[in-house]
Amino acid sequence: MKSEHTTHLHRKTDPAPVISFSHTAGSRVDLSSGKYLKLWQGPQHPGITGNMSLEVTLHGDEVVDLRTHVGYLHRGFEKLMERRTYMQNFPIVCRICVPEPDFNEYLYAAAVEELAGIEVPEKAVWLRNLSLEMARLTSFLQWIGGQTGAFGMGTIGQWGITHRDYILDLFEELSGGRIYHMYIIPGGVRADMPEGFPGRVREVLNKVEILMDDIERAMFYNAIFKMRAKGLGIVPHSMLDSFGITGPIARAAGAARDTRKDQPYLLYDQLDFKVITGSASDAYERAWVRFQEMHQSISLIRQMLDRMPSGGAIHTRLPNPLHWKIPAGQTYRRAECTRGEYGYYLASDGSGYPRRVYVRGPSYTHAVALMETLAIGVNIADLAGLMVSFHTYPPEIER
Amino acid sequence: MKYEKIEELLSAMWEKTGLGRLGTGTADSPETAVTGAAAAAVHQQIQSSDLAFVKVPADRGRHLIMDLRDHFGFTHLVFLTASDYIESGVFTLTYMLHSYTRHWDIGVQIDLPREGSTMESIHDLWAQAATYQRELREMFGIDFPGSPRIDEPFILEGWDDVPPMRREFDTKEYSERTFFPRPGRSTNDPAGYMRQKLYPKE
Amino acid sequence: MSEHETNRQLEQDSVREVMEAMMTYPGKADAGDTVLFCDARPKVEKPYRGIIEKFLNWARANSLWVLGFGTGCGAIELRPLMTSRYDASRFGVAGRPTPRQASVFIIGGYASVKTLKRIIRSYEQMQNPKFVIGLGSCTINGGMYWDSYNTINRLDHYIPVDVYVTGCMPRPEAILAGFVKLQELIRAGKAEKANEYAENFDWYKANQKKIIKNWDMPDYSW
Amino acid sequence: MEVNLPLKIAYAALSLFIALNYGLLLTSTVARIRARVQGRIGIRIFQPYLDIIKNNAKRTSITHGVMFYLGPVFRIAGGVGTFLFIPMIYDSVMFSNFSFSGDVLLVVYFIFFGQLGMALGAGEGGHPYSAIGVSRGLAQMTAFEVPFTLSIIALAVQYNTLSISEIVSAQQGGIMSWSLFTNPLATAAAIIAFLGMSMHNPFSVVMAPQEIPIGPPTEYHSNYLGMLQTNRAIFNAAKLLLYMNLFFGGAVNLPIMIVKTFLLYMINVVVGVSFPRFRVEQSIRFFLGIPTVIGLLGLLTVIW
Repeated sequence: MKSEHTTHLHRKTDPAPVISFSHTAGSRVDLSSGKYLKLWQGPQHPGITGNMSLEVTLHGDEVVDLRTHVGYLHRGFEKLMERRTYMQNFPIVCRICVPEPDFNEYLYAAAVEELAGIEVPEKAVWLRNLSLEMARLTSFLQWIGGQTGAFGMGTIGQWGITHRDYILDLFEELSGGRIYHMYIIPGGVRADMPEGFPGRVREVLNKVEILMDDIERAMFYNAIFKMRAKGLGIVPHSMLDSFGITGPIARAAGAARDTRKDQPYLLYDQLDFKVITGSASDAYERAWVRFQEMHQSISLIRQMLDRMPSGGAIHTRLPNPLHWKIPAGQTYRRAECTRGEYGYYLASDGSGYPRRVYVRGPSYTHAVALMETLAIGVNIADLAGLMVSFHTYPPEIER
Repeated sequence: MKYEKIEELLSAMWEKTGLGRLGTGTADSPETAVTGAAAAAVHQQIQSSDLAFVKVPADRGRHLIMDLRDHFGFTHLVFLTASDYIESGVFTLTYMLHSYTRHWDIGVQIDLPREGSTMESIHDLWAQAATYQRELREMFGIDFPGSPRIDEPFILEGWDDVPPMRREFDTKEYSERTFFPRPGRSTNDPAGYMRQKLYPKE
Repeated sequence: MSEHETNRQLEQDSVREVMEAMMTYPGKADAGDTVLFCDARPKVEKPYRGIIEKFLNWARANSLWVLGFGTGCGAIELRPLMTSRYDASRFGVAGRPTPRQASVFIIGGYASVKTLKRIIRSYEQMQNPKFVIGLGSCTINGGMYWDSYNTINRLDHYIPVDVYVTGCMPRPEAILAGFVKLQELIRAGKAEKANEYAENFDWYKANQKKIIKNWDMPDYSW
Repeated sequence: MEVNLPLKIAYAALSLFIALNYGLLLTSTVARIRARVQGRIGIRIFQPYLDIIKNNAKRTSITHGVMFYLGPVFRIAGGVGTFLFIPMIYDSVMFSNFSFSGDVLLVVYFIFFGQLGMALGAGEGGHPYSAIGVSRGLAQMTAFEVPFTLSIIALAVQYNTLSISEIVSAQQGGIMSWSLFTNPLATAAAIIAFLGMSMHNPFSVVMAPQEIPIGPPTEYHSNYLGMLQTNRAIFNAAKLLLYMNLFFGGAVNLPIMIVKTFLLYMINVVVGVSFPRFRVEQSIRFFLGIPTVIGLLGLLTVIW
């Protein structure tokens, strides 16, 4: 079918048409009727994740229309990376997603290495995988506080953030950075493990496991938490493909989609784990899937610590970064981050600067299209819980 | 249908779309010309065993994407983005499609003229496509007629300059003109600067 | 401070014209025009003298209510700040969800233009005396995003900043040190930036208007 | 014991002062206890004083109209009024405030008077979060009013009096004569209602920061907020005193009063740190369910 090029010329005055997916698009309620109340949840709002805003239209306590507004964190990364050399780009990519920067570092490095044909030494691959799993654990520990806090249980948030801090100490020991590690560099990693590092990692893992037993009792067996979270924001299986849903949301809906299994990168084909899926596909199920993945991530870290080669190079010799040119080409690398599929599309034109870097964050679709659709009919009190159950991070939406 | 390698799937795809038949080229030569109807505008590039890029004319793009989604199982729209090749005067749209059955990716690429560029909307195929198209409209100025809320600002607010992701837009110059750069910050071309730092003799 | 003065002199006239032009719009203007709300001129509130002001400053310094607005990536370190590792509540620091009740505004890192509009509005809704802590090198000179088209370079051209905490990102210890420094300033009676904002209102407004093209705020149903 | 009115007023002012400080210290103590549960040290013990001073020391404050002024005034009038008619110490000249026969009804009225005034003021504040918070608060209040009033009626029937002092004096012979043991059902219903009254989790949706930042007082700032904080301290103390008097045999001196009220308040804290919060309709359903039944049973056991 060919598009009518005549209709859209003076379309600016017409209202946006309704599409079949998102109920909100184009469906306007008239505030003048007095039956509705329009709220802005965010950007200055404790119940919002990060710095974004939901334009909520209420009828009583029920949401009848919701628009997601992003862009408060837009830094123009993709533009900035076009005017920085490949080596200059490496320290800024981790800023794209604040809570787990390592995935950005890994994906950027992997894409550059694929185009430049660089081989990564064995030890560096192990260290990369280790840091990715530790980042997953930190991100989940932060999320679990948000999930319970959205339902008014601040205690678990305090516990989770505190234990996340122990892992951040490990990161600091490993890479020198607390939040932004800048550890995974094209060609390898920046530093080897310090002396006695695996033992300290094991201690922290034991602490986290003890905490998680407490959380399991206090959160998942809590009657009121069940009352709030069960049946909230059910994602039907039919929506998965048409909304591009990935990660724990898709797995909680019963789809065994995990990039670590489907297209194994790094060492995931040698490690022993299985894809965790749920069935109920509501907020409680998503939380439960993520909780199981925390356990899984702990076991993965332990496996890696057991089988990690002791010695070996951690970095290959790169060409002189001053005039390091990447041969022309384009590629797309993806990884499974805590929220779903995280991907980097890198196009090189043979110069010393990347031609185009596109960052595909899972929150992009979860926070906008999915949120705008699933929030319809939800009680305003549950909006924060629904938002957190999608585990969205605004920085990766607008980059 | 069972495809051993992504090349077979691509050839079957070319057959189905009638855009031409795959030539004698094989996977090891990255660019394999496609003989047939629209040979000029059509070619494919096999990046790896599970990733390939195909380029088709703009008016056939939506056809191809629907074929891939409905007949070849590429049901997941990974992303939709554009890259600006100003020297050849085109925007290259990239629709990255993923197949959960085979775990292959195919990037459908479409060249659009840089001025007055318009593309058919796929917001009715995937819900999140409308968001991608809003972003492209805002960041590149590419129009997608019929896409919902396409003219609402998505990320920027009160932006009255050229769309920032176009290559003719100089972000450094804009930043120095608009915001107040703190004096004392000097920026250098990294290559030249580091060269005179590291190898002053040369 | 000299460029400060000169800039102010330069901007004075243009701002007057702009404001007079705005005064002709009745009430809330259409999209693209400026809303009068954001130009309500604050008054300079003279502090008391002597022991009274010292006592009040002591109380203010020991009860810092932070506005819960995570404007940038610095917000991620504010959560550890309030948890058991670095328990900022020992210093009288507490979060507050509404700008009316908050007294400290932490600008967490880079501020994009879209956020800056909200920052300014929240800042103007806070009550005098109010204090601003600029977090991270992004608020000082743009930091990593010094050449970005969407993030400001210097925060102190748009709202007055009491304390800068350097780093990307600043560690919680550094933020605590920033709080302690702010408390010292308040006790010494040097943290009168709210009055400075009122005095240099035209200069600040001119800088804000330079990048924020339209001021129309989202339409509430109240 | 006949005391002339000025002296009585002076005594009332003294007990009000004591109650204010006690409430403030109780607030910070409880905050510290909650912080320990979370692994923190928590706020300083005199932090509430500093907050009140700071809020009153704000130099600017904006208003939204007359009712916006009157909201906090009603609130604090409700708090003080509640307190002034509850005997703090049983059978003491100084600390039995203006307790008279029939003060139970007055106190029950005063407990909700403040909330209504607050509703008016917050409504005029104009912020949508205030409006939502007020509607939730009033709805939840009406809900927990039912079991609370049922248990009050049960006590009134049981001791056939409407004077708190007489109810206390009726409980004086030993611990087994407390209403807690003479009428456990009414006590249980009242304690559950107490959780809702003091708006801790799981009944804190009125001020839920995650959904509607701090609800009704969203627009209240500087000295209005100071007034509200003052009232909160007094009101807490007043509620605790009321419960202590009605169900736990009152107190014959200050230490006993402090111990009893503190333990009573700890019920809130223990429940509050370990539960998330109900949605408003969930909490209404909860209050109109089991607690109401318990209250009815308590009433019936008294009648028959």
